[in-house]
Amino acid sequence: MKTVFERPHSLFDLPYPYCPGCHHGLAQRLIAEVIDELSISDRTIGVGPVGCSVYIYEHIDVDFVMGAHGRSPAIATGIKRSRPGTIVFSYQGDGDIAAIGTAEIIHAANRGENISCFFINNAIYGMTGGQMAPTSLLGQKTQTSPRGRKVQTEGYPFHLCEMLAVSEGSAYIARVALTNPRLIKKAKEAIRKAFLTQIEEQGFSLVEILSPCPTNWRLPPLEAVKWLEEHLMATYRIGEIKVKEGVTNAC
Amino acid sequence: MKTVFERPHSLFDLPYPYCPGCHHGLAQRLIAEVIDELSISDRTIGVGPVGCSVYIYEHIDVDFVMGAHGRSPAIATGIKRSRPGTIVFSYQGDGDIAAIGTAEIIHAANRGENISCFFINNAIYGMTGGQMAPTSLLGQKTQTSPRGRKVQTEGYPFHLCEMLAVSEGSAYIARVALTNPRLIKKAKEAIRKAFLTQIEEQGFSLVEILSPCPTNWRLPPLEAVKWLEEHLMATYRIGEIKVKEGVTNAC
Amino acid sequence: MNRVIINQEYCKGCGYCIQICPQKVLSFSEEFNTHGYYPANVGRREVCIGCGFCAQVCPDVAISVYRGDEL
Amino acid sequence: MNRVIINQEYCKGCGYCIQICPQKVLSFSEEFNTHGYYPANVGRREVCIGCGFCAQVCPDVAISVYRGDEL
Amino acid sequence: MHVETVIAGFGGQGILFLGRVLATAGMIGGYHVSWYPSYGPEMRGGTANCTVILSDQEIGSTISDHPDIVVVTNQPALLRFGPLVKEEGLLVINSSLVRGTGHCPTVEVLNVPGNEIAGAMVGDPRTLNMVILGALVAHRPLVWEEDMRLALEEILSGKKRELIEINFQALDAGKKFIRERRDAGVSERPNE
Amino acid sequence: MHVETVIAGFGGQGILFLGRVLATAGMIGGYHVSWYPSYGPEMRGGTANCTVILSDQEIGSTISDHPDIVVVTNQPALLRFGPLVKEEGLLVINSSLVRGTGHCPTVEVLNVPGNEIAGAMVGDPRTLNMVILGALVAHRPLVWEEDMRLALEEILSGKKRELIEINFQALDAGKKFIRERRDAGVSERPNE
Amino acid sequence: MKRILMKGNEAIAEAAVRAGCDLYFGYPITPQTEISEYLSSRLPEEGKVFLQAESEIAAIYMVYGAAAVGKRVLTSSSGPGISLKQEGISYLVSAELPAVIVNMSRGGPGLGNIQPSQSDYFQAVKGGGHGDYKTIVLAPDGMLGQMMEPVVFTEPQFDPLPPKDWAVSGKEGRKRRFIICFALDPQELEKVNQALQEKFRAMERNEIRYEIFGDEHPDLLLVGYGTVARILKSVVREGARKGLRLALVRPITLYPFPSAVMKEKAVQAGRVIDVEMNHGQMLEDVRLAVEGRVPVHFYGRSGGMIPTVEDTLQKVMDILSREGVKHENGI
Amino acid sequence: MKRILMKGNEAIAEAAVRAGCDLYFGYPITPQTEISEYLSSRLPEEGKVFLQAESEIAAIYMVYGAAAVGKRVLTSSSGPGISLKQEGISYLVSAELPAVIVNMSRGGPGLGNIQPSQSDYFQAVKGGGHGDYKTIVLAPDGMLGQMMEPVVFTEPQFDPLPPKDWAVSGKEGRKRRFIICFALDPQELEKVNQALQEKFRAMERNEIRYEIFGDEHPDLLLVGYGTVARILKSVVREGARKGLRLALVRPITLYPFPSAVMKEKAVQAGRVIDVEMNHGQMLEDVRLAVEGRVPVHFYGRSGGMIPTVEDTLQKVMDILSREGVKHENGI
Ligand SMILES: Cc1ncc(C[n+]2csc(CCOP(=O)(O)OP(=O)(O)O)c2C)c(N)n1
Ligand SMILES: Cc1ncc(C[n+]2csc(CCOP(=O)(O)OP(=O)(O)O)c2C)c(N)n1
Ligand code: SF4
Ligand code: SF4
Ligand code: SF4
Ligand code: SF4
Ligand code: SF4
Ligand code: SF4
Ligand SMILES: [Mg+2]
Ligand SMILES: [Mg+2]
Repeated sequence: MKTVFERPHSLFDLPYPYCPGCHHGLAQRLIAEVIDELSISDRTIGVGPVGCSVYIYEHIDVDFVMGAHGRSPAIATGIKRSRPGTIVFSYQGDGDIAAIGTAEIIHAANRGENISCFFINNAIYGMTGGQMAPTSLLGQKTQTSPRGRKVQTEGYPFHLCEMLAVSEGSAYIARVALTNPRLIKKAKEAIRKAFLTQIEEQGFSLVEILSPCPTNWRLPPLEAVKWLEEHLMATYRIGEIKVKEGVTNAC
Repeated sequence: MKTVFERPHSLFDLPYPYCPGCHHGLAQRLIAEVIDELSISDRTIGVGPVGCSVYIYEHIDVDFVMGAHGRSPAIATGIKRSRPGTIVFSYQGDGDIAAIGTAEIIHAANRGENISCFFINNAIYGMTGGQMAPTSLLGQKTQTSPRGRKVQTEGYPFHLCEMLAVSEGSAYIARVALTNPRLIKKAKEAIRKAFLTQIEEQGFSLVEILSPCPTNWRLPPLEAVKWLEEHLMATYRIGEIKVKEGVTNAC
Repeated sequence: MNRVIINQEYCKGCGYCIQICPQKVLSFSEEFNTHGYYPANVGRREVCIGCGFCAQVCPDVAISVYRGDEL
Repeated sequence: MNRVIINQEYCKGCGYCIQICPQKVLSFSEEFNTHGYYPANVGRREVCIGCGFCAQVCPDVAISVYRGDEL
Repeated sequence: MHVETVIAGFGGQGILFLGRVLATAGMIGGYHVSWYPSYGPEMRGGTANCTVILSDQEIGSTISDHPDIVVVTNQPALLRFGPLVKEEGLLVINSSLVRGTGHCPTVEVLNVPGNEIAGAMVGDPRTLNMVILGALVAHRPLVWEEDMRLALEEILSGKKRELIEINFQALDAGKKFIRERRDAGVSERPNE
Repeated sequence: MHVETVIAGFGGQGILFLGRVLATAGMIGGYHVSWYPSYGPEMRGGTANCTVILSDQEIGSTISDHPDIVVVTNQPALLRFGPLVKEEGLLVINSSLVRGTGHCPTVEVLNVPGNEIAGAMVGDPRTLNMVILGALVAHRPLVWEEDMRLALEEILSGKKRELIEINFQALDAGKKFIRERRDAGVSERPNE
Repeated sequence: MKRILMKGNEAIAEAAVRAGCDLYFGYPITPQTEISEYLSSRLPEEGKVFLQAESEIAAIYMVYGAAAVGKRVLTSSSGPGISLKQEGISYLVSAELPAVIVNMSRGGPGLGNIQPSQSDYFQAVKGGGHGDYKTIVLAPDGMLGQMMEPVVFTEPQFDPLPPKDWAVSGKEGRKRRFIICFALDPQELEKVNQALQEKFRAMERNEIRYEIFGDEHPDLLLVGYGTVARILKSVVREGARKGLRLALVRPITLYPFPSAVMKEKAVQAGRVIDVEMNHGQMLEDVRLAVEGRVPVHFYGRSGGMIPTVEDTLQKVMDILSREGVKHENGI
Repeated sequence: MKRILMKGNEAIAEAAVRAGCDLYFGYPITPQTEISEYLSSRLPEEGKVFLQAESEIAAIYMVYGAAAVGKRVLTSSSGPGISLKQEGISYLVSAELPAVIVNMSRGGPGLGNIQPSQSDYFQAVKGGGHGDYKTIVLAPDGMLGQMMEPVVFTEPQFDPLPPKDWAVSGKEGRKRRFIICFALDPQELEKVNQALQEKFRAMERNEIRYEIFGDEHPDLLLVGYGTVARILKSVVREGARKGLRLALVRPITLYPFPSAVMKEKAVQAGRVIDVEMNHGQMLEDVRLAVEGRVPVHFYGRSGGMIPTVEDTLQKVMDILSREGVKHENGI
């Protein structure tokens, strides 16, 4: 009998603590699959954020360092500079990476820091219960934008990838979504490319993963996914945003 | 007898504390001139940084708030939200705005905060004695890049304007230099446009002013200006980088 | 026959697998699990084509899929 | 005649004005000021065309320029 | 009077709301009251619980090590909170979802098939919480029935007004269940 | 011995370097020494100054309220530091740039036309600082001449080696000035 | 007056609105996010400003800006977020700008957890930022934040305030003003600092607040603030029932600290137990107050654990019997 | 051994290199920038890592990362920059990661100035970040930073270190490891905190350092650290010349604080004067140590002003004469 799908080796056989329909678990599974396929679990160090993803260290079977809200790129820098032979990745939410951690991610990218960052953009602060994120959409109602996000007061949805792409230090930048098997396959390819960019020492890589937060969007999972496809993907175009010359095309 | 040039009204008749050949004084003079010409000195509030420019509050005759290193855009936001009728500007060095203050400037721009920022890029930390700045050039020797800035370890010269231009909240972004009367005139126009953008409530405006730091570049003033023209202007192209629709063309 | 196994204790009843399945193999269980969720159930296993879509989209990695005639 | 006035105590002798002057009106003073700088001097004031370039480029706002025949 | 009640169950079962109605009714009735949730990271799943204290004295601690009453609406809640009930305290069990009564020998047990009542009698499974509250207060009059109604009106003001009626019905259904059972002569006994 | 010296002048005059050579020479000579700069923001202009203490005891405070010796190389420095010299202390003045001696009645004054000597005798105006130091040490032997040379060699090692010779010359020029003046019978007196 | 059942966080937010809060800047963090959430809808209703900042640092400097123009401005946070604000707090004091900061404190250090705790006492009271400074630190009664209790809002009564002749606004019609936070000359800065010290001394004279509760002739003085004080009141009552003579001093201001009354009561009682939800921070101020005159005992829980009445009473009885104090029923 | 005239900042940097510093992360700030500058050329020479971070916060978290993989790592800053690191310091303690942080302290609060000061004592010793934590705080002798003095480097002698069986590195050949800084369950977090407290108690047992100087039977005990201690030594010597019997206790560790010896010496002398370059911070620890047994006087300067020998001696004589202590030459 042929195995079509099984839990990846590097993903512990544990239930996730996430809400029904949340894509955090799916994203983490893809990372674990790529780690398996590239056979790098022995030399990979993950850096965890604060946010719903804080639990990632319980699920992926690699060494982990859990730090402070927004500072993973700095922590990852400290690790990578200490042990250039390791594969270092961070896993961060939109509040983490695009609000409090803005300076750290931008300068890690600008230094061409040879790390990979996975950025779960659910357009909201999940863990703290649904406040507006820099990536929240115009009109989106959240706990701290009860009348919907307005340009006049809260400004525009934040395009981190496009900003990082400006920097010469960034080598690979992509935005993906996980709402169907085809996109999941593409997303996995992007995650793989991010790791390969690092393995081949091409510089900084980042994959933004659009993700639903059914709980704080106050939508049932299937409707959340629909909202993601209709609205989030309209504001945040998926695709490869930057592939610096030299970055491998092999997948 | 016709006055060809006199100290602007809003610039106190005081000697500057800057080094010979430093353009901080020149930039501040232009700001004062524009304040005079727009007749806004009565409702303007300046926000000072930490850096050689810390002395600006002693020189321009408007209300001033001096704050912490890098945080002027947040302070300016606090002021502007409190008193939307005032004209609020910050004046910041490259260390201030492009290193420690990265998150603050990026999010002020992204919110479309209706303020004007003047960014003196001298590719070095002036006040603290010549350490590498994010904007230092490749190969540039500084106190903390004694062998010259290297991509491998310190990454790339930082293009703040281009990054801010990505954000929908920024309305007017320009880069200027002050090395001859023609460029000085253009620079003044840019400063004027920045203020007008604010007066007309079009959103965030920023003017980057390339500036020599003869002392820490360890060059006599005239050579420093030459280096600026040959090297700094090659990495940082001057010109208007973003003029959002609606921003006035009147100068 | 192909085999789809759903870990009923991992499943949170999001319904993604049910929606994606081209063969309408899956449906919600009538019973909730110990966490209070109504998990997905492999109802019409005989029509499963072993495409693995259900497993791919499951955010809780609750599904395994095997293809083969041996069973 | 045009008039160029340099505040010798504000001037720091950077030389920008001297270099930019199309008429070579300006030169360094032989005497330093109380801050130890050798300030610029209006040497050949008679050839000044009152273009104001010197004042424009002076980072220390040490120069005023007036144009006119009255003087 | 000083009664400490812990209410525990699944996140989605309206546990915190149940506590809030009880506390508000107590406040309206003139008691000192407090409501204290267990708050964890916002992830769903797992149990939710809160502590409600009604007292005629100023309330000191608002948590309870040994509550007078424990209400559990699912199995994990019983396992975790059942053993804490005071000796001779009251354990209210949503018997629709909970099997057994845990190991609480000297405790009075009140079994209420909440989900069934909510589904069958009220017609909305989400009213489970009010069914249980109705039953609890019918069995042990902690607060006045009228005050519970006032509490619901206060809490569900504004846009949520329309939900008041169904919640009333659920409270009634819970009460009715207790009354009928009492009339039928079923008495609760310490768990044998 | 315990001598506290304050050296002050323009930023570009090599004031801190002068102090460093003096302190290093003192260290080589076996003294306890300290060198303490006034450090402000890095902007140029205004005065620079440093305090050098040479002592045969452990040094406590490294700043000096009433220095034994004050060296001033420009006018503002005289105004600020002149008045601080201890009674009967020594005031060394770069008379090329400084007019008058301030108001320091009971102080010995040593006038050294530093810029002229540096320009004319040494041929490099930047050696003003070593001229002054040479004169100071010739007048008041705080450290051994040989130790000053060793100090210069230690400080100007590496890429700056080539500068050693001209600094030697400047020290000598300062010394020569004092010797000649002494031979000419000019003696320093407290300022009248 | 109407009693409303309200979460502590919401009550704080509503109180701020009623006290005339003009602006709020903050960044989400549990367990205080309801303050932001409440104000995000409430302040705009009043024509006031709510803005979620990109970080706690940005928030505190937005506060700095708003305070500089003389507005009433609030921020709130918890644990890690308050640590990030330390630089800004030091700057606010240095520039003498008024602002209100709420720390709904949680378990630390590090990310810790989100349960109630009192382990930021040192940070708040001694000054976690750089430089010699103090801020008035209030410790409200009780289990704030997530808890609901009946709340009554009274109409706030304000004394007329002195004119804000220091605030910037654009210099229209007057000489220009500036707000600074430095003095490069040491003599200057020392003067600035001495003036600040004067202000702190004035706070110590005028702002001390505390509550005394329990027996007038206690055999043991209990000391605790906030949540702990609530529990200690139960201990005092429970103790009285057992015949124990206990009293409580509850500091309401942690800075300025009610040292004098603490010492007086402690000496009267002959012994003290300080109870905190940390490993002994206010303990230092209690010991400083008591100056070695009587023994000071300590009972602390941490990480979100809350001392129970039962356990605390046990500690109390242990101390009394160890020190040979007899109570009415005899031990 | 060769004596070299060196700035304090450079001496610290060179000492770090000799002690095996693997990485340095920092952000420029006066008066400590020479540490960065020196290491920016020195560390790469040794094949080690120097990196200027984009901010003090980034720097402290780079330190956190490097410490997590078991490297010897250093950062340095001053005043405002140290305040910004408070969150990170709390995290380092929580995750039990070792690191060295240098605060070349300057005048505060706010931007203050760049002159030497001791006004960050509370921040360093009590813990300016959130949560119950302590760090070993060393106060080296003297006027550090900008000053030059002869320096002698001895070859450092290391005891063999225990294996770093907690450091992450990639799990090659072993079970995976992780570094965490939180415990969401209160019971868990309390245990974590209790373990930390154990560690702090061990520090208090093993790490206290101090120096005693001066008269064996003093009439007045002087207390001061760092720069002030240098001055106080001159005061002791100068005083002896005038017939005054003075002694100095110089804490070398500010935490753990040498309370026992302080108390012993204070009681012996009958009175204490604490001298600081601030408005009275260590003063609290001195008073806690002395427990009210003898009077504790205070003399403080701030903002970069340094107490002079002359003025301090005057204070000393005032105290002695006010308290009626006669010295050999009679007053
Ligand atoms: C310094 C600091 N500020 C705030 C918080 C509170 N906090 C925890 S997670 C989080 C953000 C969560 O949002 P996001 O990063 O988008 O992750 P998500 O939960 O949505 O996956 C915040 C603000 C914190 N832990 N530390
Ligand atoms: C939080 C903090 N970190 C560091 C400093 C030290 N500091 C003062 S000015 C400055 C940077 C100066 O460089 P820049 O902003 O480029 O201004 P410039 O002097 O070159 O005009 C730094 C790092 C500080 N004052 N506060
Ligand atoms: S709160 Fe949102 S992001 Fe967090 S686990 Fe739930 S769905 Fe996912
Ligand atoms: S150090 Fe540089 S930036 Fe500062 S005043 Fe001098 S030249 Fe200007
Ligand atoms: S493998 Fe394909 S056909 Fe079979 S259940 Fe899953 S989705 Fe349906
Ligand atoms: S996708 Fe997974 S979690 Fe969702 S219903 Fe199917 S099996 Fe359950
Ligand atoms: S005005 Fe023109 S011509 Fe006259 S001195 Fe100035 S630059 Fe020369
Ligand atoms: S440009 Fe100004 S400062 Fe420079 S030399 Fe001319 S007058 Fe002097
Ligand atoms: Mg998010
Ligand atoms: Mg700069």
